[in-house]
Amino acid sequence: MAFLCNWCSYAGADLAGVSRLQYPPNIRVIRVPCSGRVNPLFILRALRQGADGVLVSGCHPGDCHYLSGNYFARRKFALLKNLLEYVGIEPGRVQFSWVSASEGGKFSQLVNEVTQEVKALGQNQKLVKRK
Amino acid sequence: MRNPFIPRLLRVERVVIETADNNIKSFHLSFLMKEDEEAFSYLPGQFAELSVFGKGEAPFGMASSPTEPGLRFSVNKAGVVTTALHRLEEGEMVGVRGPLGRPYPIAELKGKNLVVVAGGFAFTTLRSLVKYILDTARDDFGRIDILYGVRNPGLFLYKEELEQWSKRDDLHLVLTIDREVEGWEGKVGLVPNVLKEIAPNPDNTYALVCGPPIMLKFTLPVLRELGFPPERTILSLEKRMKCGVGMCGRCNIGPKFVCRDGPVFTLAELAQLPDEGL
Amino acid sequence: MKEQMKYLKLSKEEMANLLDELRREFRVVAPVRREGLILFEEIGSGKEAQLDFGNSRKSPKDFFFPQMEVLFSYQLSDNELKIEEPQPEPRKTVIFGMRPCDARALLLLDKIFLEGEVQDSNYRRRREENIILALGCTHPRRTCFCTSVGGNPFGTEGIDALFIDLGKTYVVEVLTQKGEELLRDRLSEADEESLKSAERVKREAESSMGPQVKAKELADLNLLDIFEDSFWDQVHEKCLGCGICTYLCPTCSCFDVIDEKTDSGGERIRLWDSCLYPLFTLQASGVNPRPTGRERMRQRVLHKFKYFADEFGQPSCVGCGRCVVSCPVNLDIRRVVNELVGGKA
Amino acid sequence: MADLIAEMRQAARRLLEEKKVDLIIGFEKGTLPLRSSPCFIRHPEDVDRLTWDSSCENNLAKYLPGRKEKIGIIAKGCDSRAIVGLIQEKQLEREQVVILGVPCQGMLDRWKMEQLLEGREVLEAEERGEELYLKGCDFERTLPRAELLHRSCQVCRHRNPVLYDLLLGERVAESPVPDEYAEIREFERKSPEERWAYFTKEISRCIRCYGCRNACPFCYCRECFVDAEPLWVGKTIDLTDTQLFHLVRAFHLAGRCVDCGACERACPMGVDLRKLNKKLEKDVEELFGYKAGLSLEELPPLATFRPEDPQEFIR
Repeated sequence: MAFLCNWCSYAGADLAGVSRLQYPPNIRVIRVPCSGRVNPLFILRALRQGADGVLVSGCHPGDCHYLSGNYFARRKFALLKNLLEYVGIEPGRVQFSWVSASEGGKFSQLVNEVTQEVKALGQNQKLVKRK
Repeated sequence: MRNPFIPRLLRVERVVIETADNNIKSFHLSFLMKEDEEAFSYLPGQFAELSVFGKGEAPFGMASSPTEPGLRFSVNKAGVVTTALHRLEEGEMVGVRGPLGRPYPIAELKGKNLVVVAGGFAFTTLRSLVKYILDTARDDFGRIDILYGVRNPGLFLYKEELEQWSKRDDLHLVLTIDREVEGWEGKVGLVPNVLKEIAPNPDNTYALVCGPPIMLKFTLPVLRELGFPPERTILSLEKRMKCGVGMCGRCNIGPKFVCRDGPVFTLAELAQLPDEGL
Repeated sequence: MKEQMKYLKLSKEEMANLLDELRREFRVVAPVRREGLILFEEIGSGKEAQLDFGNSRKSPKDFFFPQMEVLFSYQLSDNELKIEEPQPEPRKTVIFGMRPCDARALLLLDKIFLEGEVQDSNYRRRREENIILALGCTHPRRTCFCTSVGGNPFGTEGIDALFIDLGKTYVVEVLTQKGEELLRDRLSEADEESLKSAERVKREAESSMGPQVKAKELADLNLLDIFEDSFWDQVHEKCLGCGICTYLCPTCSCFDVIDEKTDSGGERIRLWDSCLYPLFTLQASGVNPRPTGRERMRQRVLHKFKYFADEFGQPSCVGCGRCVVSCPVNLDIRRVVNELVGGKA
Repeated sequence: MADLIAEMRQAARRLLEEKKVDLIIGFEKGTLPLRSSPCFIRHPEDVDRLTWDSSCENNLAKYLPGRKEKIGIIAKGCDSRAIVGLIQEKQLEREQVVILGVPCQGMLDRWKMEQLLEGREVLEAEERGEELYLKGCDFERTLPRAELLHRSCQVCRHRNPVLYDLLLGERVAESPVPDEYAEIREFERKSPEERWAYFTKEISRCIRCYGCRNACPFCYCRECFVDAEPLWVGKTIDLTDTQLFHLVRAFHLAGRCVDCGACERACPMGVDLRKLNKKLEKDVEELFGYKAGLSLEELPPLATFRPEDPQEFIR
């Protein structure tokens, strides 16, 4: 599950597509207006619903369309990532990145890597609602 | 023993948008199983818990008359379940538990005149009652007055039927809207004021009232002034409900559960209870 | 009646063996110590059962009215909806060590779930199938007030057999046929002397009960009068509005019903709910007949001690004292009842 | 202690008599040994209900948001920090409260005592200086008070109120424990599996009574995320739902929690909630150099940022 900022990473993913760069098809993209919009609840909900990995990607520091959304997000994500690892969630399950609209290459490489890492971790067993 | 929490299945046969603001839809439902239809034997004033699977249940009074096939519910879009109901399309499945609660005391009403007072979308079970009387034994009852008020003409439920009823000489239908609108030929004014104006005779008469709390607050004193005793003033109440069978503990007014002991109460019964809002 | 009653005997050392023997045939639930808490759980060995404890933190009502219960599940395919009820626990359950107050609480829950026009079939099945071996209270705690609400430390209502702790042995009062069938071949007859000791233990326990709670007096007050009393304006102020008292209570029975969706269907789930939560009575229209802690607290107290008492002749409280022990702000229901009654005297 | 209580009552009486406040929020004697109970006093003649001892465990700041009256409040260190936080978060005007600060020697942990006594009931208790005398129907014990303090109190660095209008009693020494995060560091050193197992075991006891939430001075939301639509976290007591509830609850307190321990003391099931709260407190301090409830001027850490905030974890 990937939450991509509309102004950068989502455009980066688009560019990757237009440039015919290959990346694994098993990510589900949710476009968000800013990485600052990503409530930690979204990430936890994704895990609960059985996502094996979650990627949040926004604009590089200084490039936020809303000036500072990603800076605020960065603080939240730092704490959330630590907290999840602290209770025993594998570090690779929830990942964060900065990808600009021009970084189609970085995006495809990122998704390749993240997918591989999540695959290596296997199916997520923690925080998943078993039904 | 049947598990009381298992709903019976019905199919949505027809969805009718009732009001101009699209906020109230009527759902015409038919039972999937014949035995369920037979088991669901109800009278006007009773209600049922309507399920949208995956979203939950909510209580609604039956708007249909037992003399009509299937069930009809008119639903105002307000919460999670009602919003989900509004998204339903014809052919989809819903669940129903019921019939629940006490109906209007029809046997007691026989031989009496009736004054039906309704406001907003609370007309549903009163419509069921009137329709039931018309279909079964109109002659058993005396004069029937209906006063029905809404904010503007677009908000009346069952417009076609009201049109027909207005032509009948065995019903005295008065429709009123809150504020003057061009082309409106009925009354203009709030329900309590119009009630005062038409001043129905209380002798040998029952008043049946259903409407939003604010309407009740101003209508009940008018009925009292007109001479309707509390024993002959009947209300149908609304509270948050879940189980519908007096177990889950939330819809009580003092010791009485609206789902189990109501929703139909006389004003005299309510006077014995503490005030927890109407 | 007394003549027909059967008294058996068991040495304390034999208890674990008895429970192990019962485990061969039944699911056996008993008080166990978990992280320092006494809780009722299924035991994997007779030794796990705690024999010396005040009372469990949570009431054992869970085994009859679980905090979370799937009412039914459904599968949706091609617009065909199939409803399935969950399979009941295949084995009968023996609950050992329930206190008489908690057993009596089940009779009060019966009034809600079984004795109305509509009966809860799942609850009924559990009531019929479970066997209750209760443990009398030799040392009632200072938070206990069962005798104020119609109970007794050695009350026998709702119990199949009552164990009376005499120090090294138990005298077992067999109270129902279910109890007799379960125990008659497993225990020996009690002797005259143990019976005398048992009587003494009972008397001592009863006389050690703390001050009375004026439950009866509250039930006798005029409803409309106490409902509007200014007492409610301030008594709730310290209440945090959490659900601890209602969730630990053996007689609270309010619940919520929710739906949970899965990929191909979903479940309808019953969950405990609390009258102290603001959303409990909030209507979709936004109207809430109990908008503040004042109305919610009043509902809790009057439901237990007035509405229920008026309808069934006894309060919906068995005096277990759990709410007294665990209220985070020490809002003591005994004091609330007594002050309400006192203000009207 | 008696002097302190007398001083407290006198101060409260004066505030009420001079109409400087409409209401005093403090503690009164509870109905059980080692229990006191929050109380609300409106008349000078009632001030003698006020009391103070090592069982005044609730965080009274809980009662402040949403009130209209002018309030005098008895505040120990953690209450005062919560008041600072509430003012900072605009839930309270500084002028609305008269803070009667009380230096605190730490509050007793009922849970610990219960463990120690293996559930035996305390019938009588008395604080004798640094010792605590406990008596039950079949035991009598004198225990060192320091060991029976709540974990939060044992490491507390703000036993003396940080904001007050009047300080009652004498200032006290702060906790001598060198590292308030020692317990967290120790937990961090465990393997992920051990940590997950512990988190699971603790949360599995949760009964979702919301005692933790409702005891917390910072849980003042009109609508909590567990009640609000859309429901991101399920309402059930299925382990996943309770785990998510506790993760988000703790997260919402990041940079706000003052480690008063109110949540944990309220919990009837003894869930180790502080393991989550204190971890976030530690991370906020280490990553953003912020400590909650100390300054009225500073912005809460998640309401601000620095361009140079750590971001090694971002790819």
